Amino acid sequence: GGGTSDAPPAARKLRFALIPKSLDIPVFDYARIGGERAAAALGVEVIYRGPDRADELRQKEVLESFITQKVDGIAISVLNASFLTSTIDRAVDAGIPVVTWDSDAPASKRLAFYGVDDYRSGIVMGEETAKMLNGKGTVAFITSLGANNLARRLEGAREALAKHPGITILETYDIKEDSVRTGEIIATGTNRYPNLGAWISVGGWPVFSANALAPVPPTTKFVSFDTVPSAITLLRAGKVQVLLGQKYFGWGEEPIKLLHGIINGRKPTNPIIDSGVDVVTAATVDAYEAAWKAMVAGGK
Amino acid sequence: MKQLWQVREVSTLMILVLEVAFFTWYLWPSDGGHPFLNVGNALLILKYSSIYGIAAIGAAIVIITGGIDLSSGAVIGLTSVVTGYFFVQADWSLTASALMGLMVGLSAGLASSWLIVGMRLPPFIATLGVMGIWRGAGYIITEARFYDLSAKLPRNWTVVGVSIDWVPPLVMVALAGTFQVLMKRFQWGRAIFAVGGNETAALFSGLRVGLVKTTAYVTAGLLAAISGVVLAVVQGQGKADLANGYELDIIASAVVGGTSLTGGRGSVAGAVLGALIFGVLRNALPQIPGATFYDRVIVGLAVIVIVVMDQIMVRRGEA
Amino acid sequence: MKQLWQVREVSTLMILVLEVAFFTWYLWPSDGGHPFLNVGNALLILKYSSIYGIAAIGAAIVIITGGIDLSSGAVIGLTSVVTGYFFVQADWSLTASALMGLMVGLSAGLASSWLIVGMRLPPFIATLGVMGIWRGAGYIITEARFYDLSAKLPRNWTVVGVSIDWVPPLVMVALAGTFQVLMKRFQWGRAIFAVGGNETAALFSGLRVGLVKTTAYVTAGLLAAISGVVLAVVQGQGKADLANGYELDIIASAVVGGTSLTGGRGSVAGAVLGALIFGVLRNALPQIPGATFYDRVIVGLAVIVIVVMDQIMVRRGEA
Amino acid sequence: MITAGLEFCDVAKAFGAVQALRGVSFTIAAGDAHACVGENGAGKSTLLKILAGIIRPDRGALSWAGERIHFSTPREALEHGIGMVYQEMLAFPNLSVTANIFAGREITNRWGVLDERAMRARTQELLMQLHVPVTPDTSMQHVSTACAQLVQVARALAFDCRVLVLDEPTTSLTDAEVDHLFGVVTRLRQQGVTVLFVSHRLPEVYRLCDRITVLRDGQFVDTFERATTPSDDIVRAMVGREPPRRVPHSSSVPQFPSSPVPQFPSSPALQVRGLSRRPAFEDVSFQVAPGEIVGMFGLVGSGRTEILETLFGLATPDAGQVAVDGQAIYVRSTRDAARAGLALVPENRQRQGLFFNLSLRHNLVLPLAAKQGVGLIRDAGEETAARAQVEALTIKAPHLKVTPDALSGGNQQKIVAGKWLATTPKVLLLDEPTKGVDVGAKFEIHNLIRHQADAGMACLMVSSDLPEVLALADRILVMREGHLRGELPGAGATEETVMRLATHDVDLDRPAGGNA
Ligand SMILES: Nc1ncnc2c1ncn2[C@@H]1O[C@H](COP(=O)(O)OP(=O)(O)OP(=O)(O)O)[C@@H](O)[C@H]1O
Ligand SMILES: Nc1ncnc2c1ncn2[C@@H]1O[C@H](COP(=O)(O)OP(=O)(O)OP(=O)(O)O)[C@@H](O)[C@H]1O
Ligand SMILES: [Mg+2]
Ligand SMILES: [Mg+2]
Repeated sequence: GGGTSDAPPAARKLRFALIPKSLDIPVFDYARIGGERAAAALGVEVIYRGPDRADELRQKEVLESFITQKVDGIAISVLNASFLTSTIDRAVDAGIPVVTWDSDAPASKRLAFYGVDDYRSGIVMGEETAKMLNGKGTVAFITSLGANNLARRLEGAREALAKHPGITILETYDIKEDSVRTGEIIATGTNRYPNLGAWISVGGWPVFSANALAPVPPTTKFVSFDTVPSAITLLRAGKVQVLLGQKYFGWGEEPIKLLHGIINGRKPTNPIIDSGVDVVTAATVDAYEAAWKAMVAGGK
Repeated sequence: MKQLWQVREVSTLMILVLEVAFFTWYLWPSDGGHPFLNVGNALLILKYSSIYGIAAIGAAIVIITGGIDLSSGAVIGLTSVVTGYFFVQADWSLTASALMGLMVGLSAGLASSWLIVGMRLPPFIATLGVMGIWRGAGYIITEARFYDLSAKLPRNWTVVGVSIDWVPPLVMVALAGTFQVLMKRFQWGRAIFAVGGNETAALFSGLRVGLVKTTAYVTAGLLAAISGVVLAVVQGQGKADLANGYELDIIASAVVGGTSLTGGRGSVAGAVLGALIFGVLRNALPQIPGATFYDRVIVGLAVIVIVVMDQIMVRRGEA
Repeated sequence: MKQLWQVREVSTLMILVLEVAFFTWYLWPSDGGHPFLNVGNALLILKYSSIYGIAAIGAAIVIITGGIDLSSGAVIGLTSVVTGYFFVQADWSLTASALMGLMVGLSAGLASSWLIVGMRLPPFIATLGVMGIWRGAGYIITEARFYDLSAKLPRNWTVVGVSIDWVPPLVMVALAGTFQVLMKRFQWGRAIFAVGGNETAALFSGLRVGLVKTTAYVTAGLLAAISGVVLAVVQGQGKADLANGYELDIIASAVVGGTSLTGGRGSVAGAVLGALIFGVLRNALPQIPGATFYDRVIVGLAVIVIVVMDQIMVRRGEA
Repeated sequence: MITAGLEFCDVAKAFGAVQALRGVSFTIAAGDAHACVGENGAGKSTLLKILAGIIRPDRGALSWAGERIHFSTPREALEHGIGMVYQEMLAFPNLSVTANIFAGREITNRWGVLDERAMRARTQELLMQLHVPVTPDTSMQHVSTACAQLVQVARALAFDCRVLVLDEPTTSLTDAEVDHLFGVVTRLRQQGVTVLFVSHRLPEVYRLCDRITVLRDGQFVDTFERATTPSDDIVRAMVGREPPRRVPHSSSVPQFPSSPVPQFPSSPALQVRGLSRRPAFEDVSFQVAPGEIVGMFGLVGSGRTEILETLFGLATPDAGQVAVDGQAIYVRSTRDAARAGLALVPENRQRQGLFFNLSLRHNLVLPLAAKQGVGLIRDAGEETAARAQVEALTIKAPHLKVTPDALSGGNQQKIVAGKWLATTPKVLLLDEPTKGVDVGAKFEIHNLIRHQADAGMACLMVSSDLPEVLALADRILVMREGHLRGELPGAGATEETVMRLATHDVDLDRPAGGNA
């Protein structure tokens, strides 16, 4: 199947679907904003839709619904790659260009991927942690069972830590997609392991407010995903040492630009477009914050 | 003979027709093909609705006995896992794996009914506990990973000439028809209604109330397992968190389809229609630009409006 | 006088004590301080349980009238959002923002009861619909983002000399005490029990059945909103998806605490004890190394075992 | 000598501390019609439920024709030919009359498919035999209490049985319906069916049965031959002492000389003009003065319950005015009615009268508390009030904390009558207030009603028990097919004059409204 289609009639606006993993994850809303900015700039329409919670079946339903609607292009953050591969292929075969962002479906016929591999982000988390612990100490993970991207990050982090025999992984806590439970788990875990070396949270749940991290003693390091403003504040307060951020606005912007380009016959030379991951530490926080402010202001 | 108007399922069907008519009008395209009203989309709605619809048949039966089954979502998830395990990990044939999946449903039904009939637990709490157990079992088996069945399944697969996509809707319709007849024209169905209408009277009438309830929960378990097999096979995935939270959607389908939560009243055909009503909403709402964050509100309102409309129709029918 | 054994709450309390004793034994440390049995951990359990416990008081009241409230989780979530909105976005005082949060509970209660009493919808379906609406409203307000209250809240905050951490448990205990008295010693409580026991007879007795139900749902809404305010403060966050799915845990707390889902029987003090039973599980299970994949199964089993034990104790008490 | 048919041998059963049966032994001859009588709570229903396999006895045995029988489920009893009509109304409100009758034992064709036609035909036949004015397809929820009682009987008759057990099947029926029922039962007897009949209406017992077994406090007292035993002896055996001086239904003249010939004030307490609610009743006008007891009689389905329920705000009338104390009232809810000074003692105690989750004490004081709108509950006050009621009505209960399901049917009925009597309304509407109540307690309830009336309360009493109406009413209204057919002074009325108005065989002073 070809990735291009005939140029559409000028009268009609192009309609692109932007599908996140779930509507209830805060960082995806930046992707929406990014996508809408790009759409406004390009004069296309973007429909931001996804499952209301991270439910891969519902995501597939939304994806298929966009295929039958014959939108002009689809940009999707794939909840479960193997689950969506054949559906993505079907879309591409039907002449609807698909690009992935944030989370890829590498085996599919998608035309491009924008983002970082979750596995690689995990490795970065593991390495940063090992560095902070000087290669020895104890680590507890926070994750939510069921989500593939989280599983991939976890895998990467474990792999990275496995290279350091001095580091013991004590626990992997399942917070069941519940940020209230995150606070409870961190408090309980701290109670249980007062001398814990580091926490690694493969999702952003702990850094959305200061409260969850309140019980963590200064001797315990904290590494978390997501670089939202509240997380930056925590990092400045010394509650968090390392934050991993992705190109939240770019998640929306780039795929829409890519789709627009593809429709107009500009296929990306390399399908994997590495967005790079932002590693925010005390050293880089000022620069990151300045960049973030610029991004937020960006389209307004 | 009853007026057509008074047949319970007709008012649900009317609502479905109204809903389809509304979206057809609302989404009428300025040019080109209709994005909602086309065969492909209809198939899509049917395919996804059947996952809910098949289980909703069982939910309706259980609710008619005066009970409730909160474990259906977890059974669907675990069935997909077990089917996946045998198909992918143990490399069994699809049929054998699917049968193992159905065993999950059978065991789930037996476990729930043992708690409810044998231990006299309230169905809500028994099936809530059981739900946690099945969901947890899925995680334990998969260790939070998943089985990818699609690799081993044929591409562009057809069963006796029809695309695999048509199989779930056809299974749903066949099951709905079968159970509609069983519920209306056979002693078993009559017993289900009697137990739900007045359990003491049923007992005093010599009905084996415990047995009747057991069959209801086992049927519900098996039907949820069929949903799970359909999910695993058609979607090619066995994963513990699949169908998480679907139990409420499934129960809502049965209720919107005219099944009364106080027991004794309801219809399996109605439950399937109820599942389709929600299926159309899930399909059509994403087609409305800018409504992203309004989905839940609209679905919530729809539930209320539909049940209110339905009540008005039924009351008018009675008067 | 009743035997102590026969007081409904005592058997729930016994289970809680047994549970604490079990984990104290099981988690006995080989060295150093006990990880489970210490004041800090007890406070932790109390603090998080109060989010469920406060709402469970309302759930018990509604269930005693013969109804059910599936919207409590959504009300908690929306309350946190509204409180967060006024506190962070509109920069109001915490008290004023919390009062706006309570308005959510009031409106939710009024809406549910209007549907149930006025439109005669079954409570399950009415509150299921309403749940979607409130949850959706939270997403619309926040656009799936959240309000960070923690930045504006004082650090090491004390209220009349006690750490803020003690406030939620104290609120829970105070509310449980108040409602226990209202339910047992006031005509209002008697009316709640009467309506749940036999609605027709209540009508014949000249009770304002509709009003009684309305007060029950409004109380439940307000209590869920208090939970929501507590959550917003404890969590330091106002977010639409907070407390997602908690309605089932809240109902389970009430049921484990001896409230019968068929209506007419139950206790608000029991509901709070039920919430503590789950709170201990949520706290202790993660302390058992390697239990991650098993905790759903354990919680599910616990629900069943507790209710079975409870039934046995009650039956023995009666004999 | 009695030929051994059904034999109870030392049957005992205790519910917790309550000894319901203390070793009962007696024999019922095969083919006999045998009555079992006793005061409320004597253990009759318990005995019958043991026979039906619902309750397991603590000790003792049953035998049929010398052979031990033991049923552990109702199903086994049914399969052995024990047909039972339970005292509690046990219907499936969600099913049709036909489905109710055949529940659990449906007729099917050889594919197992329900044979609706055959069942409907059989139902039609049974309903005709018993003269029940409903169709086989009617949903049970729309069937009135009395008709529902007959449907229960039809259920037992629908299948061949060797023993037909009837536990107070006539409490809502008038003599006319009882006649049809007894006709059917007599025909069954001729076919060799053994009948075990429980009733508090001694005349019925005398009409139907050859032998009468008396139970008292769970003990067998004696079995009497009908032919040689006057009813006073039975009553004496039941209560274990001299019977109350005046048994209301032993005579048909008004019983209460204490109440003088009423001098009613000009303004009636309850005035009803042109009240209609089609098709239940039409154009009904009457009034009740303070201190007056008006009896309302009519056959089953004549619309009496509907009138009371409409007056009490449970249904909206099509037309008509109602005034209380000369003040027009418009009741839209039971609350309105209660505030206007009305109270209703409902017909169906299980469904409308009792809270099975509340204690006896709470049950007894609830309507009064609801009326007074008290906030805080005062235990001591309630305890005293409830205890007084229990004594006045001779409610047999171990203590005030029991729930009503632990009480016998008659004692449950006493609670229902007592709780509304205690509210001292301006107008008391009573629907079958003494159904299933034993002779002594009935006397007490009548006394209470009379006492309240003397204190100025207006009473409108619906009863299918004609002797009761004759005994208690100052005035009798007779209903037929939804129309008020006449009014008789209580003093002069006899069973004949009332029945003639209530049934068809009389010249009409007005053209018939309803269709037959
Ligand atoms: N389920 C029960 N639990 C506790 N006590 C019971 C129960 N059923 C009956 N009893 C008690 O057993 C005794 C006998 O009751 P039973 O119903 O047999 O009386 P009865 O002779 O049928 O009276 P009635 O004429 O009022 O129907 C009563 O004292 C009653 O309170
Ligand atoms: N809920 C109902 N819906 C429809 N019809 C009803 C309903 N209740 C009663 N009826 C019908 O109304 C008529 C009057 O019934 P009602 O119960 O008032 O009679 P009644 O004189 O009190 O007799 P009884 O109480 O002895 O049955 C009957 O024909 C009955 O079938
Ligand atoms: Mg009895
Ligand atoms: Mg009547």
